[in-house]
Amino acid sequence: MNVTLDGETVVKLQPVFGYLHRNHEKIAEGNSWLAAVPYTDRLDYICPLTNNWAYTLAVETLAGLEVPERAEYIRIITAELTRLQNHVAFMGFILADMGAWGSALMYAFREREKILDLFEALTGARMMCNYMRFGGCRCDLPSGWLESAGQLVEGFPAFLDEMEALLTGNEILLARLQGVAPLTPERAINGGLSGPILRAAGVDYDIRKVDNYGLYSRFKFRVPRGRVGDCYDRFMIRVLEARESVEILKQALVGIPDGPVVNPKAKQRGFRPPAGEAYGRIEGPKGELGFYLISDGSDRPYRFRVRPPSLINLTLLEELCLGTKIADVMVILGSIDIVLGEVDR
Amino acid sequence: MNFPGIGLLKGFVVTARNFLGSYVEKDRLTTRQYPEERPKLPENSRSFPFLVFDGEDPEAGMRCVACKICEKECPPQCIYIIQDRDAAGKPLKRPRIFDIDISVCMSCQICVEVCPFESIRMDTDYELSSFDRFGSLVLDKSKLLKSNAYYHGIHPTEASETDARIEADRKKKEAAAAAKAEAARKATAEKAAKAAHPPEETK
Amino acid sequence: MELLERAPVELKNAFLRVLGSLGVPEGMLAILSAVLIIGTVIGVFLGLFALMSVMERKILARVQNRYGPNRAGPFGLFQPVADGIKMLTKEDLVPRAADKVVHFLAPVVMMVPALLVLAILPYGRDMVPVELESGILFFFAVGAGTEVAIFMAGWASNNKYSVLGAMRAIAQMISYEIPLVISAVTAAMIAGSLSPSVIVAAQGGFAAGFLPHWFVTTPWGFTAALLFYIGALAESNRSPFDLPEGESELVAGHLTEYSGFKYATFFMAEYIGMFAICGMFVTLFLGGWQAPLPFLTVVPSWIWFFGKVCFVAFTMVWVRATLPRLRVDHLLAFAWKFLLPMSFAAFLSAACWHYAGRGPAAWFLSLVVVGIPYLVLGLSFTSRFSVSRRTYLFSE
Amino acid sequence: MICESLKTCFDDPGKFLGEWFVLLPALVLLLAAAAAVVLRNLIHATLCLTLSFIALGILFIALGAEFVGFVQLLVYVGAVAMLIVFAILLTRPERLAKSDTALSGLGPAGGALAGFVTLGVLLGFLFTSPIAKKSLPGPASAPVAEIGHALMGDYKAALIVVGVLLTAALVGAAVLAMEDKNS
Repeated sequence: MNVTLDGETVVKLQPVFGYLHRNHEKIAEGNSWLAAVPYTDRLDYICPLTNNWAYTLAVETLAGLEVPERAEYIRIITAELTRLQNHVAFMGFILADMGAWGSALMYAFREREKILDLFEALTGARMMCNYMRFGGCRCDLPSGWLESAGQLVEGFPAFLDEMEALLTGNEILLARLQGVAPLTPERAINGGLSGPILRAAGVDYDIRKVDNYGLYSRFKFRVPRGRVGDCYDRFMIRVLEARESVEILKQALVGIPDGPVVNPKAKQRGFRPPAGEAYGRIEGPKGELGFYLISDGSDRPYRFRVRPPSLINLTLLEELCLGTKIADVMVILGSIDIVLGEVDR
Repeated sequence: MNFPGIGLLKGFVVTARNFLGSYVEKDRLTTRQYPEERPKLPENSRSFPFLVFDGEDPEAGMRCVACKICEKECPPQCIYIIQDRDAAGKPLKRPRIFDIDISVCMSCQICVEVCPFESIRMDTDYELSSFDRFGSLVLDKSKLLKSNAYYHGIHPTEASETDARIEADRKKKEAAAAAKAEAARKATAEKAAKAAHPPEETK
Repeated sequence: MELLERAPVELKNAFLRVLGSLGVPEGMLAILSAVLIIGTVIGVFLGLFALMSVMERKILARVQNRYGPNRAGPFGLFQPVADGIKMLTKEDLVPRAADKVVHFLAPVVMMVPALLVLAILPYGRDMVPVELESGILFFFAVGAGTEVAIFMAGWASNNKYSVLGAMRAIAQMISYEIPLVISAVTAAMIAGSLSPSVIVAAQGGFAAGFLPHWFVTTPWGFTAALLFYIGALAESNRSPFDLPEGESELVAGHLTEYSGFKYATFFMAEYIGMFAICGMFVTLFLGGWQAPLPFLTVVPSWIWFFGKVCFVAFTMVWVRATLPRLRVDHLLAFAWKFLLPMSFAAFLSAACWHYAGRGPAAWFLSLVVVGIPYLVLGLSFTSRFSVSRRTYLFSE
Repeated sequence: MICESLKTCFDDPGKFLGEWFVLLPALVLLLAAAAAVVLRNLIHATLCLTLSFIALGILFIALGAEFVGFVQLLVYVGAVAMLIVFAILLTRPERLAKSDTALSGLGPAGGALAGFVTLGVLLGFLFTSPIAKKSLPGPASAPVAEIGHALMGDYKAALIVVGVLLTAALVGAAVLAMEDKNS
């Protein structure tokens, strides 16, 4: 980004992006519906499974496929695990931006590795999972997966306590984060923000509660909301959301039923949804991730549009950074938590 | 009790515990000394595709019939198949050339899903780096073909399921063939019987 | 063990006697002994620098649950050799528009105070390279040279990042020098003289059998030690105060345009400066070469000195592994609004402790005199952002 | 003469160094001060000025006044030099390369004249007045404690007056800086 400074304070800031533009949407319009699924992994490469889910959800609303219960449970478990590892990675990144030489980052990544091992055991790849299919998931849980996931979820609050002990009370961190770039609820809504940043500003809007997609209505969990909306609130909201995800995972891992993993009637290869359009959206770890699909009945999507939360949250960066110091620009960008794969597509 | 400096002290306690812990509890130390200790990959893990052949001889036991479905379905289009023709030019159910450019392949495993003949599977070998950018990164048929035994080695459960499915298909085909043969035999028997009777009716 | 205690000094005298017998004139012997002392001191500290550059990465790694360099040599101990070779073979770039002379001089001027300062530290019972009557003042007088060097480095590279980094570094060093000097003067006041060996002697002896008389055991001593430690961190541009090389913001601060051996010299100067200020911290507050327990005095004194210096260096790495970086205005506000008044409080409480007879009663009096300002200042400083005030609403 | 003084260097280095050592910093002082005046680049001039401060400090130490030498180093090199540098950086960073005070014309001639006049007066005083006749007192190594007692004893008033003066100056500077900000 081009930052114009007056001494230490920021006068003008203009993010420059587009360097990671891979023409994702045009490629998806050139390939079959199934071929687009592995590309969604590469959108927000920190949370591949939620990207898959958003795309398959959109296709299912387009074609009117219903998903068996076991598949819904697996989707919720994998999505909440993705949210956990994304928020944990966020805690590590924001500390690294502030110059903590990576100790918090390494603790975060030690836990994230355990979650990625679970993904590798289930889908075959740590990050490029390509696991969700139209009407369910590609393959069933391998034996022993549920037990190891249960162990991980059991040990996670202890890890979160360790991270909070290291970070939340830390006077330097308080000085660096509190009061930096506060955001009013109106400004957040007008800016089209979504996800933890919106909730940090005090707006109670979580798509899992609003749309009740998947079987989220079946699980009891709370949605944290901040009051001031500054960097510290954005940081704390993610910590509290990680704790809520652990609650959901505990309920889901216990309640998972048996049954088919994919809707038998759904055709994956040569899949031709009826002509029409659909917009499927989910509460991704970074915000509202939506797919707007138009199908003309052929085996290729006519129009494939992604609504990336990172790009839209990034538009507010300049306004947040005006008048702050250089060191704050790093922290503010870190607190918005963007992934360039999603910004540039 | 936010005594000034308590937060910092708590932070120091955490780092101290991790520092001493890394000498005591082994599970805290997550790094593996790679060349000496190889990571034990979970069974489902995948790297790049390979072709499976039954029996001993790779060419003969090859399952692939060059139907080119995987070539069409592959998102980055990195598979290249040319069907084999016998001397008279009649297409055979075998690929003469089957190349996969693993520098393009993103190991997304869609080819495995769409292959109706269970002939392409995902390998787990990840040490494929080479000095030559073009030649050795395009795996031709000879490099891709691996025995079913190897496949059982790397993905035991998936391999046994595939064999079970193939067994079931073969049995179904045999039953169908037997039924067809039996029906054909009954038809010829009736024709023969009809051939024996008609001489009386025409007298 | 007495032999081991006197080993370094005896070795030198024996060597000189041998040379004397070979007919070397008396005057030359004196110069030679000075050269010998200088050689050993610099050799020891360069060895410590090499060891520290590896140990820092290994300790940081262990804090972060990984191994740290263990490929070059056993346990990675040849890593400094590898780093040295890399630094030497790297091309030494000088920007075209840079101020060639000043660009070349900066590392030299940076190195000079770092080495000069080693002269006055008391390494052993009577092993002080230069017995100066106002050693502490010499330490800070020469230490001021690093600011000039940092400015020269920042200015000569003719690059806006390095000028910004240099300005930040100088502002930081100047504002942290005052609490540093006042906390050092507190210890000197109690010991009654500015010479380091007298200060270490004042910390000898044991109260009630096993409690050493170190200044750090007294409340004012502990606060002065803490302030000196924070000042030391800021002086050597380390961890929470490593603003000048804030990687995420300014590329490498005043070191941006340096590469090859000049960068290695800066790196060396920083580490030797860190060891020197650790040595001063040990001399002033941890009782220099005094043994912690009566029966441990059998262990030679210089082992105690270097043991403590390594421990203090370890804590500096520990701090570096834990704390995020401070922002510039927090850094300066912290120095002027918190450290300065606290150092006056420590100074006052030392005086109270002295005039109240240095007994246990005095101990509590000085605790009160130092504790109250700490609580008042601390709470006012952190009252702006207290964790408990931040409540979060939860909706079902 | 040279070989004779070299001989003393081997016999009694202390005395030898004592004699020559005093001249070395004085020489460096003069050269650095001259360079500070002559150089066109402001930053180079400031650095030479700092060098002359250091040389003055060493001169004090060489003459045995350790305390004053160290204080000189600490105050001038540590603070005053930095003050000058900051002043230059903050006021005119852009036209820095060439200082616009041209040295041609009457400038150098006037300067040299003034220099020689003061030199003449000093030398005249040195050779004529009775005070200078006395032999140069040996290096008075006043221990720091004595200086401390003197400062706190006889010169208490002076110390406090200087303190007040400095704080007044500091407050004035702060007020000036403050006003500058909100205008």
